[in-house]
Amino acid sequence: MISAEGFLGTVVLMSLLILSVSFLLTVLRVLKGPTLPDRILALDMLVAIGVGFLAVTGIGSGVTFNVDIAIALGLVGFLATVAFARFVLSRSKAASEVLTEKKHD
Amino acid sequence: MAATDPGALGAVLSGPVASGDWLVIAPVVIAIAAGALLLMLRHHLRWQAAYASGCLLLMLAANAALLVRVLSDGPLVMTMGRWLPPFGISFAADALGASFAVVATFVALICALSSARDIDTTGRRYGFYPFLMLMMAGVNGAFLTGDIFNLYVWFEVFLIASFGLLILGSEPAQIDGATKYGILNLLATALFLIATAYLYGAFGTLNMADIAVKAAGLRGSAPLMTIATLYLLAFGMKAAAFPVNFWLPAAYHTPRLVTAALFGGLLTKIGVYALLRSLVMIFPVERAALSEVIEWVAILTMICGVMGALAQTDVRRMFGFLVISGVGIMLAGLALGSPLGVSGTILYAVHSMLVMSALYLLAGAMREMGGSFLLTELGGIYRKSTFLTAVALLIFLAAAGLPPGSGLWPKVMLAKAAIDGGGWLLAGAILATGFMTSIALGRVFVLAFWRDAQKAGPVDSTIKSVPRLAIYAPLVSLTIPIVVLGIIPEQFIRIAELASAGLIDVTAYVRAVFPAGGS
Amino acid sequence: MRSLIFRTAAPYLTALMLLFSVFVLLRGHNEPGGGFIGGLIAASAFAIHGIAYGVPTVRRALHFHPMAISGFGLLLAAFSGLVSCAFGVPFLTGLWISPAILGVTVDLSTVMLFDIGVYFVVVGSITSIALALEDREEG
Amino acid sequence: MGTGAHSLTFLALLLPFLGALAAPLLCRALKHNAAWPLAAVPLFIFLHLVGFLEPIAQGRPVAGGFDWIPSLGVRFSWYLDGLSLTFALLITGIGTLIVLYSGGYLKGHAHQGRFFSFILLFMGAMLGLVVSDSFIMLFMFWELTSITSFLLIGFDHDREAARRAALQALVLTGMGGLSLLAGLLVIASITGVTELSSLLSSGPLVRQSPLYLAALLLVLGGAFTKSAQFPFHFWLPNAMEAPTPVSAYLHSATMVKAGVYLLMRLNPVLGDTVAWETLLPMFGGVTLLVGATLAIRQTGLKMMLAYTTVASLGLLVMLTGFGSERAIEAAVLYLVAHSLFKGSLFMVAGSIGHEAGTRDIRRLGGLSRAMPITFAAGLLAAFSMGGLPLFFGFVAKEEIYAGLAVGETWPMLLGGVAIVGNALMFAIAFTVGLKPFIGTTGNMPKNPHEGSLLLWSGPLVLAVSGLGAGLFSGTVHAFGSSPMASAVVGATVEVTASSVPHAGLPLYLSIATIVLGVAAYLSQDRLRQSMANILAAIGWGPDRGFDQVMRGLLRLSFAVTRVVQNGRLDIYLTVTFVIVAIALFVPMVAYGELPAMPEVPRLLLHEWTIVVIAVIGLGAVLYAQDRLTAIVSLGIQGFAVALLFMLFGAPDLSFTQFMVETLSVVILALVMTRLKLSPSDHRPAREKALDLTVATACGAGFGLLLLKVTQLPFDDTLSQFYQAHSLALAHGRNIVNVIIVDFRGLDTLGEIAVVMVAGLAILALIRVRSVPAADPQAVMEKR
Amino acid sequence: MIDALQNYLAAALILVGSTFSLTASVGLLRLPDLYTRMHAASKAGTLGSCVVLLALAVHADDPAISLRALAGIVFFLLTVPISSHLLAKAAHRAGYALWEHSERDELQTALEQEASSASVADLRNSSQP
Amino acid sequence: MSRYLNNILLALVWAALTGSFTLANFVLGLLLGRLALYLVREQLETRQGTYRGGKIVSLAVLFIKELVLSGWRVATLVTSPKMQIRPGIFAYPLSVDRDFEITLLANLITLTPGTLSVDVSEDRTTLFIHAIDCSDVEKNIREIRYGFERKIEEAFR
Amino acid sequence: MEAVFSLLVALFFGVGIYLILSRHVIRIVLGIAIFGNAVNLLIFTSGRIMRETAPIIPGNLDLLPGPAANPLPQALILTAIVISFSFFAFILVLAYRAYQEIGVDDTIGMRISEPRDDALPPMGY
Ligand code: NA
Ligand code: NA
Repeated sequence: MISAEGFLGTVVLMSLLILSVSFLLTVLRVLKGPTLPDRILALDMLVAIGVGFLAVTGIGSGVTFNVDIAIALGLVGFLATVAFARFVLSRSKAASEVLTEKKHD
Repeated sequence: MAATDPGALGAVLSGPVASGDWLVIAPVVIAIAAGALLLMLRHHLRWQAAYASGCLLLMLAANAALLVRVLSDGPLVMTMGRWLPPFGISFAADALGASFAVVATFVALICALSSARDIDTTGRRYGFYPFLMLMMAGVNGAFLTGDIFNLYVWFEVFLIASFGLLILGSEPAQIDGATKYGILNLLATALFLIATAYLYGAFGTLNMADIAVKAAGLRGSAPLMTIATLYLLAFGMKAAAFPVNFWLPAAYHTPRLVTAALFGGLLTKIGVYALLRSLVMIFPVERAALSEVIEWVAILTMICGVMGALAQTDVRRMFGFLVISGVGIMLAGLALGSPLGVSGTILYAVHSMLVMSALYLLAGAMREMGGSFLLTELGGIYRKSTFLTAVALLIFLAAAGLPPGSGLWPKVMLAKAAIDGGGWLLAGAILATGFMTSIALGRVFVLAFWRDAQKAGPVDSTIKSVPRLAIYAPLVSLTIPIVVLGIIPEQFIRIAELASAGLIDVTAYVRAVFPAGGS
Repeated sequence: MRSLIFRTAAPYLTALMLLFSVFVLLRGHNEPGGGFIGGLIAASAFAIHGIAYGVPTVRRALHFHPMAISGFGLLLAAFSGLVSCAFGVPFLTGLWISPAILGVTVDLSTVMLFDIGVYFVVVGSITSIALALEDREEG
Repeated sequence: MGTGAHSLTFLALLLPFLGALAAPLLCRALKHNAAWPLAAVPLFIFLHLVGFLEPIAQGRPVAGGFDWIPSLGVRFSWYLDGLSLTFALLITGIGTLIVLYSGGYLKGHAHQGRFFSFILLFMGAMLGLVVSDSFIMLFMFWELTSITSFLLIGFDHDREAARRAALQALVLTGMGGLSLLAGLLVIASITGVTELSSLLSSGPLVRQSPLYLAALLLVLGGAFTKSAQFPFHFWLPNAMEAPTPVSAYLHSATMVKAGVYLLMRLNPVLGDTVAWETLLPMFGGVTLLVGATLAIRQTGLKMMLAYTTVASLGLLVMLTGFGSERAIEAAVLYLVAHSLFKGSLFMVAGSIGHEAGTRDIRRLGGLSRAMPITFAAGLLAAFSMGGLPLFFGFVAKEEIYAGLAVGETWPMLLGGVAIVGNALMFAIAFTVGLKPFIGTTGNMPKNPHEGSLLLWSGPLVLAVSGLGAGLFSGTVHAFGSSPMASAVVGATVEVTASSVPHAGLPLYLSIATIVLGVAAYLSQDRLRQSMANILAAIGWGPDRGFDQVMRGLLRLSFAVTRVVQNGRLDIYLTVTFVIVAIALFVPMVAYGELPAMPEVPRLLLHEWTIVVIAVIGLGAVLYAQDRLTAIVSLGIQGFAVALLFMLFGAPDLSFTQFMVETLSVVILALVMTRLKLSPSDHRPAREKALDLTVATACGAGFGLLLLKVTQLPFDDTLSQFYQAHSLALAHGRNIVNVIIVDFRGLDTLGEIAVVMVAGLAILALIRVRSVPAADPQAVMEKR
Repeated sequence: MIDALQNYLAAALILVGSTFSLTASVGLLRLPDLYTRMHAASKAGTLGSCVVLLALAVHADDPAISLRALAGIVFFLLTVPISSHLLAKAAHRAGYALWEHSERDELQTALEQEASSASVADLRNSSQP
Repeated sequence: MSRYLNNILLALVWAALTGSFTLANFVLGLLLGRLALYLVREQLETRQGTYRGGKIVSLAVLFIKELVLSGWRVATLVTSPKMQIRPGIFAYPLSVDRDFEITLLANLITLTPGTLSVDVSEDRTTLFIHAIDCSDVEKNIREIRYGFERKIEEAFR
Repeated sequence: MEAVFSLLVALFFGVGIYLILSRHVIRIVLGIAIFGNAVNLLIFTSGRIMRETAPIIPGNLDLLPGPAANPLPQALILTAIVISFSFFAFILVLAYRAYQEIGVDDTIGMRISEPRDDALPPMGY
């Protein structure tokens, strides 16, 4: 039987892999869009996965300060999404542009 | 290297510093504090000019005292945070840095004084004086620091401040010029940082004295040639050397004239300073290997600069190109690398700081008297003001390297150094550049001063009428040292020679930074 | 941005983020963080507040112009370096005192003062940029 | 030499400059009568110099000076031997008369004071030039004469012709000055000597140097432009745009002689070589002929004189380069004679123009009654210029022919040239000095009468001096000609020529000259016409060539500048990065600084994933079809970099990178709201390929260099130090932060200064508006 | 013993959390429109991160760290719904339509009513003076 | 919400962040919280409300339960081979009327299974909710009405 | 590991430079951002790479327990990041203002300070 630490280590590596896959899938959504809010949502999701990633690496390395980075990341991720939402909203005033945007996508 | 035992503090921390040593950091601290305070008092428009001028005067005094001290006692070093070099950041003033700092601060002081008439309320409210002070913090820091990464930081400080000064006014031409200036200069400092990253990767240290000492040991294994070439490119860009001089003519004619004067006087010279510091002091062997390249760069810079000047209708743009041709002349000394050549470059830089600022201030005066910046429209200034004409003539003579102006001596030194070193082409280019400069400026004199006024009726209504003293006082204050340097240059040349000797033989510099015997 | 939900939550979020920013600032010497990151978080807080309630609200709340705050920060940082002048040590030397406040020994230092200066500079500048950009948006 | 005289000489050299400063003030107070006190300046110097005649005649040159720029080995030093003393006496003596004459000539002129200033400045420069011992001083004063003559020629700056002439003079003599400087530097480089007095005793060092020819050509470049040798002669006649006193002074007695002075001065050093004895006579001879024939073509008195000056300068150069003692003696004598008669004739011509309102020979006549004293002066000067016996001009001409008539082909040819030239000059001499005064009264705009004492004293004194010097040639030889010739030759020479004719080949040649000259005088109208026809047929001259060259230079500069500074940021950037690529690869390859092949790196799978995500982010930014996708993709790569920092032990970096990347994207989004940018990249494929190549090269270069650097052993002393002392001495556990705020706190201070200024600059950028409510569309339309 | 328990619990939570994240990203890819994707992102995603943070809280020896991790969870739960709401609202306002097979859009209906009454009001206002 | 309560809450958050519940640190937290609240003073709701601790805990428990369920359901939904969904936006008539309560409700709804608050009407009477399963609107409304909304009313009235 | 990072640095530089070269103001701005990241990675790599161990002394120790990542490049990068962020923001706003004032988003159209139709200088005297 492997030790608890060893088990945890394996799990950490495994979950890092899982999170990496999530990363890749989310990046795919960023690239695919098709609309701007989709991309923003995916970026937001990327941040969320990033928080998880930070937490997992924190557990893996025994380095505890990752929590704060995770919190900060959550907060700025929030800011980014809010700003983008703001952007989407203000763009709606120029409705024509939305259409051209969609046409390009 | 210092012991790593935390108990042996003597080996880790420097001893107490004499209050006189603070001179080396004083200019920068004064400038930063003054800039910060001016920013906080941004809306108290009335006292800004006086306050900024007072602080610049204080900085000038500190720099002058520093220079005196450096000249008598050799390089002055303070390592911040009481750490021993190379662990802390050293400020190390030698004759080169201190003398450049003095002249640059003097130029800035004059510009601050003349800004009283050139900078409007909006300009003040949106930070002309904080920009000015922070730019001087950057400039002084660049001249005085002994740490290459710290040099980068000061480069960025004066660069961002120069951005601020450049866009103050937001005219389309300014914005356009600033875009080109901004992106290209950003690249130049990025290249500087990149080269420094490689340097750090190879040397593991950032203290310039330390690097200079270690370079000898690494020659052969580390890619020092490539790193030195990168520095040449980065600083060459900052100095506006051909063919990476684009940013200068794109921008220098767009801001307020005080700003242009400041830029024309200082910015490229910092590039030249950094070239001297990096290539002559740190990479002498690599500089010698690159000397032929530098020689061609110098020649092309001179020629393209002065041809650009000849091609212009707008005097401000012409002066911008003259700044470039001056840079070419300064690069000549770098290409030669001989003591005479390097001291010629140093003296030329001092001359250029004074004269190029004076030229831009003169352009402002010309516009006020002649109603335009364009050679096609200017005229009748001689008739309006004999005094301004006389001052202009002196400045033009200095810029063309003719007696009794300041340009003569460095040009003679450089031409002599070139001929002594067999650089015929270089000598020819230096002289030809002087000649073509005299044509360009002779044309300005003929067309703008001698020729009759070209425009009938009232001139451009946007031109404020200002008391003549406000025009003359800054110009005269710049012209006096220009003529003094032209007539009794001995002290200046001696300082330039000391500075060049200190660069070429780094022993004194290194000993000042590492008094205990070094790393 | 006109959303009841956002506007109701924004002040609390802002206050929380400000608190967090100070926390990040103060712990920077021993763990990741410091004045710069703290300042960025605080500026983000003001940005969120600005997006929710508009720029004038934030300007009123701050009382001083953000750039004045930034200038104050720089002055503070420079001053923290100058303290060493009085002790005959070079510029920017870290000087420490440990007074007891409320029965707890608190380490105070010029280094911390310096970091606080950094914090203010960043808060001021970034907030100023964000507000100026937002201002344009409204107009 | 006592210190008293020493400092007095220095004062004498300084005095004209002080006088120049005082002139405007004096003029304001005394009007034109300021000429009297101002004339005292050159007079004083003249008298002071006269005191040196005796010792110098005895072969004891006067030298003095003091250290000026010791670090460059430059002394402010003067050296007076026969050559320089004679020049100095001419400069100050004629200068005195010119100052007086100017008082009369420019009486009532609004800027007379300024004029006096310029004249005195010029005098000071000229005096300095001829007495300078050190090379640099010589060059400095040389350039000062160019500058002051620029001011004098352009004195009537309202006229375009005057401005053009001034600029022309500046350009040509300025170019010559630089050539001279180069020549002097080369000589200094050869000999290690920077003073003329030492150079003169340096022996054949320069002649034997491989650099001799370079030095010679450079010096000649200076001398020929200054002394208006063909093909640089044209600036001199154009300089007649200046007021007559200037012409009289600059172009006959002083400025143009500077070149001759230089040649004479350096004859002992550079002379006695084939090059010297070919180039000088050749250029001099051509100049003599060109000057003389062009003089005949002129109708204006001043222009005639100007061209004869060109001719005379040619003659002097020819003689100086001839290579015999006799020819040098002739040159010396002719130089003195020329200064006297030409100065006088110029002033006569000026007086005529001043009184009659015209200087056109076709309109002048019968002035003898109205202007008897001027007539006398003109006639006397013409006699001297014509080379009639008893006059000093005769002495000179005799010596010329004596010098040239040595019976070989080359001298014979030059002798012929001299005869033709002299004959034509003879004709001009009387055309100016005689013709306007005799015959029927011409059709003149003004009613002429004799001018004031100020106007006629100068020409008369000079003309009489020409006669006096001829009559007392022995004394002149003893104190002037012989010491001067000795100085030029570099050995003691005794000049013996006399103004009394005695039989011999020279006399016959003189007579032939006079006969030819009389013939030319009588048929001058026809000659003038035919010359005019010939010149019209040629249609081009160096004078027009000057304009063409200037315009060509401007056009060329314009064209070059359009290419190298074409105003397009994309080209600037491309060039910059091409150079970056070159700067990376050339030294790396040339100096063998390429890295070794790296071993296959061992990364963990999730690390690879992050790397891949970074790469995907980069690719996404590149291929993004619209800018918003690009911005979001930018976020991806920034995010990946932050995670990389996290994974490789840099939590602070990761922290900051997260924050900064997010804020960057936020700011981008905020700004984007207002930008309506075209999303697609419509560069032509060729350009894309170029950009791709450049970008790839730069990227590869940076990467290879980085690999090379990281393959070196690393000196981690600094990091060890920080790790060891962070907690113990700086009381911080986060070493990165301790470095930021303590070990390298100054960097951070600068960094936050950048942040602050950036904030302020952005504020200014957004808030300050040039035009209210700038609408891009409106701006577009405005353009 | 406690340590081992902590480790196992943490390991389980980590696995659960990362699996949630994975499903969220799968959902993000598979769901048909923005609004449905938001369900995946704002729930499974948040949950994933929170659970992993919880794992950190469980694993940490220092209670301070655990507390901070919990604070992080709270922060997360506070911010995520708001940003989701804002994005959904903005997207809807900006005219990004629902998936074509959606059942209904009562917000759209309400907005259209509002718009028509507003235009009536506009007419009234303009006719008044 | 009371300003003092806010301040104390912030001080508690501070203590949690710093991981130190000493008096000095708590006082510092109070001071910093005061400062932070001062900066947002104008936007804080001033209306006084009551708080029932027990009900708040009950609300929290309900929320955590719903959250986990929500995650699970979405997880199974998106991983099922055939996604059978019938999404849509429906209008939810609010019975709570205070901003704080509306916000809390909306956020809780967003975090729970299959629902997402899109907008609140201008007159604050209607909440527009996007549901992933919109086949039975009445059921959805009922679940919220008797779930979160009632708990909120109980906790804060 | 340095090899991978060198490759990554090369890629970052290449993409950044390609974008900077591509005439469109916004692409240039994006390029500058990527270029900045490239420089940061360059500094990071030049200080040599070390996996996972941060240079932070744990609370219960007086010295680092073992080898840790090189802290100095990290500090340098922090300074550089802050600076490049400031410049990025400035350039971005500058581009925005350029678009407002000049009305073009393409460097070819940015010809106010150096106009396309510059005239020859006056030829007379
Ligand atoms: Na400059
Ligand atoms: Na930090």
